[in-house]
Amino acid sequence: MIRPPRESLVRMYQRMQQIRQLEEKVYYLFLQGDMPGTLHLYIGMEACAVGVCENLRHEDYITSTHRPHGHAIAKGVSLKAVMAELFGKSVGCCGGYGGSMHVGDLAVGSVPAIAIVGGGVPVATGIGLSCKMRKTDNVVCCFFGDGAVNEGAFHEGLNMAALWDLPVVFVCENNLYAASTPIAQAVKLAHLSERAGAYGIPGVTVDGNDVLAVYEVVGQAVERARRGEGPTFVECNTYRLCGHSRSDTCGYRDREEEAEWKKRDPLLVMEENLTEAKLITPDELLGIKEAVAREIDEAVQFARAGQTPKPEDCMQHVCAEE
Amino acid sequence: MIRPPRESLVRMYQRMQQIRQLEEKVYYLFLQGDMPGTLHLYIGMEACAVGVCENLRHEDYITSTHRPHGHAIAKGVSLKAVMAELFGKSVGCCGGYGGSMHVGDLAVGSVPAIAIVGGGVPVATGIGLSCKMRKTDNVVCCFFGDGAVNEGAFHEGLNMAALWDLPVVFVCENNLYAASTPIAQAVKLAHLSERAGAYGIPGVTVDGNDVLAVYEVVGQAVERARRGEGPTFVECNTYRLCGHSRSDTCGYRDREEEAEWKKRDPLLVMEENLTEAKLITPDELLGIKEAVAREIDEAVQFARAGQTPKPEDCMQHVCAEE
Amino acid sequence: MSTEKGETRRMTIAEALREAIREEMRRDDRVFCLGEDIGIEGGFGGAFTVTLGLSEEFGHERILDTPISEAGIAGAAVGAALTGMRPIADVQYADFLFCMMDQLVNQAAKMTYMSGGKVKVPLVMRAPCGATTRGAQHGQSPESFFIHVPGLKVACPSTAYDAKGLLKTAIRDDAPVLFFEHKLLYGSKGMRAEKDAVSPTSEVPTEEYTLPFGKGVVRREGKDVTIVAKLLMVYKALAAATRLEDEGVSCEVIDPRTLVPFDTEMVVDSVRKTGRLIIVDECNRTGGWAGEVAAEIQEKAFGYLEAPILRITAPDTPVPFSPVMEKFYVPDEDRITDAVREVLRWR
Amino acid sequence: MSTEKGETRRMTIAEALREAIREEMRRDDRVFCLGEDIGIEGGFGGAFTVTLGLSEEFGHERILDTPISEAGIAGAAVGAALTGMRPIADVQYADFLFCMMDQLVNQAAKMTYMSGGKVKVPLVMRAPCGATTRGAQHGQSPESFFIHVPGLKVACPSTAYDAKGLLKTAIRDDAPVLFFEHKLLYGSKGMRAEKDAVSPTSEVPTEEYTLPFGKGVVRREGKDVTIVAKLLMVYKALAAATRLEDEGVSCEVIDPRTLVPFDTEMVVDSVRKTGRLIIVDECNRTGGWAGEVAAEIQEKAFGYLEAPILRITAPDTPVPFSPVMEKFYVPDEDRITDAVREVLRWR
Ligand SMILES: Cc1ncc(C[n+]2csc(CCOP(=O)(O)OP(=O)(O)O)c2C)c(N)n1
Ligand SMILES: Cc1ncc(C[n+]2csc(CCOP(=O)(O)OP(=O)(O)O)c2C)c(N)n1
Ligand SMILES: [Mg+2]
Ligand SMILES: [Mg+2]
Repeated sequence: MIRPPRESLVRMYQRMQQIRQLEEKVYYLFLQGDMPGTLHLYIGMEACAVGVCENLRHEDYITSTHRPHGHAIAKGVSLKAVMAELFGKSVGCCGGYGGSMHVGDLAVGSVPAIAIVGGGVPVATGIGLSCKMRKTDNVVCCFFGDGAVNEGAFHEGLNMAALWDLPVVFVCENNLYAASTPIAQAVKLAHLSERAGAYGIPGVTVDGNDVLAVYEVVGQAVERARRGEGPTFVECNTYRLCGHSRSDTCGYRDREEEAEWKKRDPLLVMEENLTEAKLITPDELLGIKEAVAREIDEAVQFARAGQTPKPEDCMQHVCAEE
Repeated sequence: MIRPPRESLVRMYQRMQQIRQLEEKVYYLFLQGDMPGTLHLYIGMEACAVGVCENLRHEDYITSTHRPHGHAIAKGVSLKAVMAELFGKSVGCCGGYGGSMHVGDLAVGSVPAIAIVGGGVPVATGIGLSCKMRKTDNVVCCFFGDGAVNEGAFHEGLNMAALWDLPVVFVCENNLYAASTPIAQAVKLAHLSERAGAYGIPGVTVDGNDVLAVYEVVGQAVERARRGEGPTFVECNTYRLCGHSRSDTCGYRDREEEAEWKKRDPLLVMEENLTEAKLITPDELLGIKEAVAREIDEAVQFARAGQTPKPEDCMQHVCAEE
Repeated sequence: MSTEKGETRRMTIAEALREAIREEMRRDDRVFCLGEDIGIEGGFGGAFTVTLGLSEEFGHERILDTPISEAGIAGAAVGAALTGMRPIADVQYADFLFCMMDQLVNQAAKMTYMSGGKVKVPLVMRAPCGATTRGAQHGQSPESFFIHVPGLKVACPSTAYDAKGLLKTAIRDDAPVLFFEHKLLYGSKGMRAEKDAVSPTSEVPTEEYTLPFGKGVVRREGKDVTIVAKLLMVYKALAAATRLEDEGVSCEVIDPRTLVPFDTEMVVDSVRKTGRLIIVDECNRTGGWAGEVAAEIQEKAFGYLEAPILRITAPDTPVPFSPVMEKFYVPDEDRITDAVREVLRWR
Repeated sequence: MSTEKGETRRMTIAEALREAIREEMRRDDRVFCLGEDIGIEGGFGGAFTVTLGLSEEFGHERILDTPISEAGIAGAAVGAALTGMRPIADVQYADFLFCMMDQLVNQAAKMTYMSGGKVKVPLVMRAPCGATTRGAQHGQSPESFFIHVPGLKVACPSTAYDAKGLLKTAIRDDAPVLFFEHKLLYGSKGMRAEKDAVSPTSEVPTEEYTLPFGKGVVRREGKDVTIVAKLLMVYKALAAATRLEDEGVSCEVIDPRTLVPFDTEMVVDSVRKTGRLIIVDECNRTGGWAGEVAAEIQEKAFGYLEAPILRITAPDTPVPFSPVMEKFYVPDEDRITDAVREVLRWR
């Protein structure tokens, strides 16, 4: 197994903490009635976004889903810009036009999220095409859930990316449910990565709660993509440690199943790995955690203080200004 | 190999002759300017439709494509009704409302053809669902081309049929080209039947120019479907011995390739098989051929004599009459 | 409650829809539901609770949970409808109708015609619409796209009474019906409740009834201005009319209930009386339903019009997220009141 | 030919479009084409020959043949456009736009807005429309769906000169543009020629030019009635106008050239003069573009209208196959002439 440099490990842990703490704060604010709209939180899935994005350069791209906060943060959108967007403020990463489901900022390679399940897949293929046509060695990582693999757009996007050997890594976050629907009621396969064969590309399944495992597997896929050898399908097995959206109480899930996965919380897993291997001391971890907590508070302050759009601002940005 | 009863063999040969001769006549009429619209002929692919439909009962269903004449005839739509439809007559199988690309008649289980590539696939899944929910043991055979396997609708339809073990046989007529596009520019697979694995269903590739081979393989799939064991993907390797549409001269195909396939004309193949096995004499074959020629002439007469719709008839049938 | 119409109960739209489905499924074996998250145990009963509890009575075969495959859902509904079933399909948000547009426009709407009238496609597609601070891909009102598809019928109930009666009619209709439900009108309670919802309840007879398509209803009689509005906008129009009453302006408010077929006659009759027409619609302005009504009425009631017909609609922008912007986006009482005053200036 | 505008040549629309693509691809590396059957050797150059021969100059990377995957094509165009390319995507028949509706409506049209103006989606989607005895799934005119999508622009050229100038503008625009081409206007020759085609050719300058969006053109001046028509209907309107001239009726014929943005001003100015308006459109009637124009003009030119605005459109039916029925379906000179006479009866 590859051992990433220490600074990389620290960054990954820090990013995972940022995502976790942002989501917990956001959930609290939402329940308090401070936050508009609906929410899909990324709690429990942090290792996927962070393990993937640690392999990416600033110029590389990601596409995201209805559950985008974690992806955007992992790719480098600031906590402030994400938080302000959730509050619908002009200083949000989408100026308050997008909201929770469209968080992203192309300036750091995070395409504003597409909340149509599967919708990001052909878009990622197009980005891969663009990276290739522009003769860059950039890649795009396309995030989607287990639910997305049954959308037509998924199929068309994967086939085209495979056909043209585009630099795309398709990252399926298999958290066992699509909203309330268990995976077995959606697909007749043991592993979603088996679908890769239908496009003539490699498919691999990895423990999505172990950030180092994700980092390694996706790293190989990214390298393959950069070399011009085409896409890879990576299935990350993971679990939502929260409801699907808003105040979902997960009545459709087994409490024992939840408890099992709670034990494998990706933050715990990483903390154990790092401390056991004596790469980081528990004190250092605590220090990171506390620093992140302060960042989150600052982000909330920033967001609250930020300018609210004027009502008539809604008439702007329908078409790009030339 | 299964040997179908003699009456079945005769019927298959007759059907193949009907399709071939109808298509040749239609092409001639079209070039003469007697026939409106555009055309996609089935010449060279007759063994697929006929081999498939010989396994079906009157109450079973087929769905079809932009190239539907052969499918409809094989399922039992009369030559007259097909021919009259191509002439846009009220006595056509779709009353002149449909035309070449929508030929079919639900009264014999031939769903009016859907000319959107891949469009028939989820519809077939729905028919399979209906057969199952109504507790019949009917099945549906869904025809589509090699081009259709890259449509999202194909993917969604196959997945749902697989998931619910529906009585559907997916019949892919792989004639190596989608319009001018060779299969290798559309899919990165040696055999399209490999796609079946992505849905957890069996996939098989068969010589689509050998009607008996098609008959046998599809027969097994139909039985499986009737037993409630779910769908099968059958890839029939075949070739268009004509242009894609209208006056296409196939500038994108290799003349040698065409010549090779011409030698494997499904009518020749069947004639050889039957005469070698001494199941039918050459004279009998000739007799069938000539009888079909007369039927075709009658169909043309019927179509020409048939009533043309009144212009304002176009206002009818927008919604089903209750 | 008991009226001359017989026994009634107060119900929300979500409850009324559920009851309509339940009654039709009991009455007719061929009726079934399919969609995402509609019948999972411990789940949501669809995105807005309409099918909650139905799988207990009808089982998972008839309350059929699907993968996330909109084209598959709509295509399967077409196939099932063609061959003797009567599917009620569910799309979680009307925005996802665009993922099944080929199935709806090229197939469901055209199969009857293409077959020369030999086949029928009795399916219902239920679609929740309307802006609710979910942003651009979960708040559209795409009704207007579907009035432009010959072969489809389009229903838009704004009360529980209408919702039940129209859904039953839709299920029995042999044509494909797009059935739009406004998210802020469901009146769902509990975990799926919506902020800012109007939640109208109405008295719904215990006795069975259906409502015909193509018959509007005058929600409020008036003589100075006619206001035509649908779904949530009916309530905004009524509120504006109440406000204007104090100014001595009498507004007639018409709710067409179905867009295809459309009760042109009722609107023409009203405009003949008032001479003024305003259409209020949450659809985007250009190419929307409001324009269709305006075009039709200026032709049919030309001599009677004393002022231009005005359209009060969402502007030509996607749905913005930020609540202040969304509030500006959705037509409100103020804009309606202003428009009424404007048409009254033409004397 | 040489005029005050400089050198010109006669060209068909297909040729003019091809030249526009060629010039823009030479000018700008970021421009490329993708679609089904557009660049295969020995193939068709797209369903209507527009891209014929281009792969020889630009290679198969920039004239990119795709599988039959409309959602994939449109989605890939969005992704490429977001990240610095300028794709020109091709859908063989406009009917298949419904297979990529989610990509066009929910993504292409909304990404700029959802990002608060931070991203742009400079893509062109070329779509051949119009009825040509191919039946219900290959003859639609779905332009009206797209005028109802905020964020999309819509162009509809009816001459070779306009086709070239507008396509070049579309390619340079930072917004997604739906570019509709009428099958009977291409003027393609040889094996892909169309029966009953109008095949207009026009003089096209050798010198480079572009045409602005949102500027209509008066195809014929007149004073009694204004006729607004697009695509093939421009020619039917002109033919009707010529016929009516003998009866002493003077028709002004306006071709808007782009539907979004739309040159409302030009139509209003004309109607102020004539007092009468007829819109001729091959789209289906209900919810179509003609209704949008009628609604807008009755509002903007209310005091000037001497007769109701009439819409001459395809009826609310799918496209029928049988040529006699199709002929009835597509608006023709007779119907336009009758409509003109009808609005003239209002004095
Ligand atoms: C095309 C489409 N259909 C349905 C939805 C509604 N929806 C939002 S999230 C979701 C479940 C997605 O499940 P999955 O892809 O597994 O992602 P997860 O939520 O588990 O991260 C559904 C059905 C949608 N947004 N888009
Ligand atoms: C959705 C859609 N896209 C494109 C077309 C245009 N088209 C008609 S036939 C065809 C090729 C189909 O190829 P294939 O599926 O292999 O069938 P074949 O013609 O070879 O029988 C195409 C691209 C269509 N009818 N529908
Ligand atoms: Mg999931
Ligand atoms: Mg083929």
